[in-house]
Amino acid sequence: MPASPPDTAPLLTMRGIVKRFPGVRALDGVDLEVRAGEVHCLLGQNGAGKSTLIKILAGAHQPDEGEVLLDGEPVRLATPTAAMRQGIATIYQELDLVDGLSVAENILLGHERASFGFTRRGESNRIAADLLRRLGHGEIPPGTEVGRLPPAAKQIVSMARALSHDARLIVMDEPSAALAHDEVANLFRIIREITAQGVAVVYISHRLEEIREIGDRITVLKDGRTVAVGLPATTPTGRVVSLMTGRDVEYVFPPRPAPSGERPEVLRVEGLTVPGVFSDVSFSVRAGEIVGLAGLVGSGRSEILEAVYGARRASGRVLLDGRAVPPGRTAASVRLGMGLAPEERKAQALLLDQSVTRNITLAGLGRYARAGWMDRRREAAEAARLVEALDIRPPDPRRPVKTLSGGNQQKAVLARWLVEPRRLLLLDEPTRGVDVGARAELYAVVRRLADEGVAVLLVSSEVPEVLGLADRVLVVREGRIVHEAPAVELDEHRVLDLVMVSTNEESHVD
Amino acid sequence: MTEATPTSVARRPFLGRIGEVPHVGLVAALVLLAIVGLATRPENFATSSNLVSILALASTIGVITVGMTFVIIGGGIDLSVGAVMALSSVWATTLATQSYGPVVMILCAVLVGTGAGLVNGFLISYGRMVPFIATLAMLVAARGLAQRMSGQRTQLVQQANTAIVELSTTRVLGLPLLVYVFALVVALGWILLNRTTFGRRTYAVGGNPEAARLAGIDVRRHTMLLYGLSGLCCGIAAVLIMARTTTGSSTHGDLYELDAIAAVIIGGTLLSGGRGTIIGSILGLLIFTVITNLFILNGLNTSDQLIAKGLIIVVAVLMQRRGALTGT
Amino acid sequence: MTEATPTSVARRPFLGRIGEVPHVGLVAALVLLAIVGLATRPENFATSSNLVSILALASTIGVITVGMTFVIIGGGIDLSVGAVMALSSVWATTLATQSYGPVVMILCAVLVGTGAGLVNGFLISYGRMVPFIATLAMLVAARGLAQRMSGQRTQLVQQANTAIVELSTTRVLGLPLLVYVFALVVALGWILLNRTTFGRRTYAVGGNPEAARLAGIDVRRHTMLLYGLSGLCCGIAAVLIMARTTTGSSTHGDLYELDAIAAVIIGGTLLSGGRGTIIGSILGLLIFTVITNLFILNGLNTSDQLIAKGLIIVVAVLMQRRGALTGT
Amino acid sequence: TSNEPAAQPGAAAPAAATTAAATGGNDQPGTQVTIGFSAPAADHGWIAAIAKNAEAAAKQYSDVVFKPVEPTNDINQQISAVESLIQAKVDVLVLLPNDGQQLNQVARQAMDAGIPVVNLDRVFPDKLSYRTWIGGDNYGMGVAAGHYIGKTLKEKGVSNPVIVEIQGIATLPLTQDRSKGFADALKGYGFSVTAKQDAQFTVESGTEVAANLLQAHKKIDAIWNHDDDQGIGVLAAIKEANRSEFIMVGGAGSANAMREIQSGSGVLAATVTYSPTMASSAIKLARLIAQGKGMSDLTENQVPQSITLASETVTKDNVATYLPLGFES
Ligand SMILES: Nc1ncnc2c1ncn2[C@@H]1O[C@H](COP(=O)(O)OP(=O)(O)OP(=O)(O)O)[C@@H](O)[C@H]1O
Ligand SMILES: Nc1ncnc2c1ncn2[C@@H]1O[C@H](COP(=O)(O)OP(=O)(O)OP(=O)(O)O)[C@@H](O)[C@H]1O
Ligand SMILES: [Mg+2]
Ligand SMILES: [Mg+2]
Repeated sequence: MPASPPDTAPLLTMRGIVKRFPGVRALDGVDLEVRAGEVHCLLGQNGAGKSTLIKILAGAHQPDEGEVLLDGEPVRLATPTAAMRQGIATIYQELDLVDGLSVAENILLGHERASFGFTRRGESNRIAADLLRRLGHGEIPPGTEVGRLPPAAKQIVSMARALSHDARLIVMDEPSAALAHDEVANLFRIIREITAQGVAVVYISHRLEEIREIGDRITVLKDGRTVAVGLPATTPTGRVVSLMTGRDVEYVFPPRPAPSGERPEVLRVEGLTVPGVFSDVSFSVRAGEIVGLAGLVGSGRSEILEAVYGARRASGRVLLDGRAVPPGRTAASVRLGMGLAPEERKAQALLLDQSVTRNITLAGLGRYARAGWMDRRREAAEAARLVEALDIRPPDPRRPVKTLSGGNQQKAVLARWLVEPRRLLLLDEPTRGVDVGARAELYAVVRRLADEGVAVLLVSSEVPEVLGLADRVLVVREGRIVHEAPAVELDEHRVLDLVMVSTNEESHVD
Repeated sequence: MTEATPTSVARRPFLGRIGEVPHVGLVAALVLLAIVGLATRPENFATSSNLVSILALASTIGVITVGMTFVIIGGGIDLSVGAVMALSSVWATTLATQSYGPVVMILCAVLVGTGAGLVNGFLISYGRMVPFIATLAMLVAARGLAQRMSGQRTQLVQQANTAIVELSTTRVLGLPLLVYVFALVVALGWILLNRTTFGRRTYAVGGNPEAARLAGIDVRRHTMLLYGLSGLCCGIAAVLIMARTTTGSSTHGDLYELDAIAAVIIGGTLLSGGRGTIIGSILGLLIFTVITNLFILNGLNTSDQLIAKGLIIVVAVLMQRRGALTGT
Repeated sequence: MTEATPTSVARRPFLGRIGEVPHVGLVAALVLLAIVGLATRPENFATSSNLVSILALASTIGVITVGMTFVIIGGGIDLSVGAVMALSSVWATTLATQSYGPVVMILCAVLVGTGAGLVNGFLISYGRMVPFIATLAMLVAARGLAQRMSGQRTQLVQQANTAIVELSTTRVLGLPLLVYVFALVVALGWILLNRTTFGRRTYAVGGNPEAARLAGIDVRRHTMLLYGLSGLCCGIAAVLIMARTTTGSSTHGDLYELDAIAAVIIGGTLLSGGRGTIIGSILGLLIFTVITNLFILNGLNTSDQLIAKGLIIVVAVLMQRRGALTGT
Repeated sequence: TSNEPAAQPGAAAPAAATTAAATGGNDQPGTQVTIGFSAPAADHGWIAAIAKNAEAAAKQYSDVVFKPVEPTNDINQQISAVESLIQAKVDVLVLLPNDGQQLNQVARQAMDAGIPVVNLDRVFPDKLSYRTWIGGDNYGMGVAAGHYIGKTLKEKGVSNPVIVEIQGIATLPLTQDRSKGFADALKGYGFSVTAKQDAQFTVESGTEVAANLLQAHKKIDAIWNHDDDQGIGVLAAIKEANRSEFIMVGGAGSANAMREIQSGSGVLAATVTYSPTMASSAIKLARLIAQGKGMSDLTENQVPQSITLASETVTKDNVATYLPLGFES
């Protein structure tokens, strides 16, 4: 839909923004122009500087050079409060909620409803409930502690917080990364609602189809510079991708090899059950096969992976190469040749303060040691090789992993499990927050591993990804496997139907 | 989950855990201790005078525990509480201060405590010192200063100022006044923590300082105020210890920091900040006090007391079934 | 850009690290203290016997500090170190133990220390107790047990077993043997932390236990071993204190926990775990020991010592320009 | 000065030795009395001996119920402990306060409630707070040590001697009294204390302070160490530093110190007594007070208001007589 007429003065202009971090120039002269009432998409590879740019806009970082204009007036956004006063609200990429506070308190944090310092709790809860209802999630009780909510609900709370500011510009840094398909649709409904009221939205996502659906205009960043300002959202994907990556990458999946006879079964799962989460899950994965688990957020897929991996106690049997995997002991699983790339990389996978090298080699320390004694040269060489192989940027294995952008951190997590021919790789949302170029590389890596005989079990909330990468798909609903089929026999609509129980035909399956 | 709407699916995971009554373990531990008390010393334990005695004993450190709870929820720690209390008590009982009468003495104690707390806060917020070290330095320095001011002597509250001592000796409805002071501090602390923006922001500052900063909270100023609050509590505690012992002394409050921190943590507050309650801390403290009382009543010798205390702490905590405390 | 100059990108970050020489602040603080020592007591401070004396004083708690560094990097804390050392020293000097000769005494001290540490570790890993509380309980119980075993007496090392005392009196190249023991423990600790998989896992377990678990590390077992290691260090320290004081006593090691933790934190180890170095801890400890030495050389009285110590800690830490220590 | 230690034959448990102290029918069973007892935590040899002696003395009498409460170093807790004894309506209290001034109020409460208080060692400032005080002579202890050192150095003909003093806990009034007595006595010889540091009454603190002091003073003529418990540590540090150019005097009179003096192999030449037997005496006095009896050796009908033990100097010459009374630290 067309936004405000092109001749109106832009709501926001950022010009020549430069931001340096120790050793990195995160932004090297970025321009951005946003009009009232439009959805302006910010695109760029991992580490291009998108999050840094919007943090400057939010007053969380100070630019080293450049200026910010609002309604044509230069403004100084010295603190987050200053930015909020200017009507800029932000949903950050990393969840920025306080676990110990209630939903309502989180939503109103920093601008509480209070008289003489005493919070007006009734009013706060009412406001929060209204906002949540507007977001289609009236069922989240405003009084619950946020720490008890699953990630998707937290994302909703973050959004409610941004809406609570009566902003004229709302910045969303990868809001859809933690959301499932139906939730994204809901998000778009809200975005349309607020832009209709003249509020501008800056939208960041690595999912190009989303951009096409919701965006009005596009700005592309590459290596801290603007390479295209205000393109129409209808710009062909190929062109956008080549702007972002500097080369032509297709959003394509590597070809599936022709089935080569009977391959041995690597993983067999029988009657796996965790009461209240999933039950009676049975399936198998063969060497060289990629099996995808499709399902909604909360359907229990992560838990299935964790149980298979032995990180979570479950009843039932897990056999790897015919040998039983002891439950609740990850060390044994790793020794047997399993690897898990968990879904929340910061909380579950990374040692943020430590170097990329140490993060990569964490799971296989024994491989670089003799009688417990580390061979650091071999370790460094191996890490350097993997950094190069996965094109982790910047390509310095000694850098603390926390200074990498989200997508590059994800690659470091994957690299951890590529150190040696593995038997089974469990990937939970492996491309969350990963840019298009890197995705294609990751897909290629996964397929290459499969070709080398590794069995892969993949969880992804992006149905096209499951369909494109996996050989076989298991559909999970409410903790049960309700359907199984080769990927080529399914399409997106069919999978969505299956996961959402929209047909009576499927409800008798479980 | 039978309706076909997408939101119904999304609803399930949002329901939290049920049946998590707060502090149930602590109360159970207290009840158990009471049963032990009744069983071993039926004629002494449940007498009103013994219960009053427990409360009076808990008052001083109880007030400090309230301040400590704020500091720890706010992501810090305050090792200086005992020393700051000692310094406040000494300063308030110098001949010079005593010549102005009891009101000035109380004011002096409270101001000295708050001042020392703000210095802690300043070093931590603006000097970016680790709280452990900054308050350890304050511990050491405040004890030294207290010794110096008092010439290493115990300073008596003079006859003219016995109004202060009456906090301990005067009883209203059977309870000494200092128990009311304690109750008041707990009540005010509870209100501050649960019903004001200051309190709620304390959770944010301790639980996720970066999020608090991004929400526009002045994290540094808030941190500084938290230590000031802890210092204020030490000042009030100094008044209570002056009332109870009729003296100001550089030796007051030795190792109170350990007891207060232990009470707060047993009470379910996370040492890493962002979580905790005043009630839990007070229950934790009462457990310690009742243990001591039981030992006194039963006349255990020191070694056995210590061994028993260690075991009781372990049992109490294991009873608490730390659900909320640990991850994984 | 990527294809063009990948190496130039890689090189830049190295520049960022320059000027971040580790421990430069600590070394500067030590140098400053040395200058003060030379200025105030030129004839005493820089003598070899004084330096030996400083090292000998630092030895006991230094050994404990090595263990504490492991525990804190691993995300825990150990309040029981002083008490466990006391218990080990008492157990090793009972008449029964002494009758078996010095070797058995040393074995006994080391085993008791390690055992107590493993109990801590078990309560924390498998009992899921908060480390602060579990080791506090151990502190209390171990002191009680030590008092009970010794009958609250100071137990002398008998004539027959003076081999132990010789650790302190025999000198090799001018240094008493216990300094070599200290150096050996530091060296082994350094190697263990920096050159072995055990050390690597310690950083991982402290930095992000969930990530460590999912990477196939047995976090519980590792945590348990860390406390066992700390206990082992306490056992070794018990041998040293027996050598130095010629006694085993339940009063040994009073408040060592505070000193050891403070040394570790001043040395740059994060209390939250996942970061830190042995060298930093030892430098931190030496700062404390040199401060005490300077005070006594200059005949300062206790009060002034305390005040000065508080100030010096603040200055030392501010000098350290905690770059590495604080986030944000 | 009624308890003449030299008169008592003794075994390892000194309390047993005191049976002979007050004879003349006073030891015959009388009315049943409950004696409440409160003292600081027994984390120190001398205090431990106090607690043990008190208990042992009480056990001797079939008419005494001994009711000790949790020893503690926290004033606040000791106040609570004494309050609990008042509530329990004991007949008489024996109190060794952590600090006389701080416990004064609660002792006064006891007296007001009709419970006589026997004040042991650390004195209450208010005479209305106790019925009888019995304790050591801290000032006299310093004087004895000062005289011994002064005399010895004078005999050696030392001028401008380096005299080092290692105190106990500096904030205790008793420490200040000891130091004052020491300084006053030395003044008589024209000497003064060169350096003074306080330790914590523990072996380890003794070692640490002494090791540093030995570095600060390359030549020392005499050391007075206030407490024989920490003295073990002081001696260890001296041995480690391989120093022997001075004489050392101890304090309190532990068995260890006396054996050391007897052997004559080290620097420890003497110790000045501060005997924990006072606890046994205090229990006996408390019993007599509660039973309304006097001390049969004296003419008075009632127990005296205050009794100060003499501090005696134990040297190689008389150590054999004192050794049985030395407490095992
Ligand atoms: N606090 C920091 N310290 C040092 N470097 C940083 C910091 N924050 C970001 N960077 C660096 O700045 C560059 C831009 O990072 P930014 O997070 O803005 O990327 P992004 O475009 O948001 O990537 P992604 O799509 O992966 O989220 C990266 O090279 C990153 O490593
Ligand atoms: N914090 C939580 N507290 C309570 N239950 C939770 C929590 N998180 C998840 N669950 C429960 O665990 C089950 C699976 O949740 P989860 O969202 O991890 O599934 P998933 O299919 O792996 O989704 P995703 O695609 O996001 O990984 C659900 O039944 C949910 O109710
Ligand atoms: Mg980003
Ligand atoms: Mg999941």
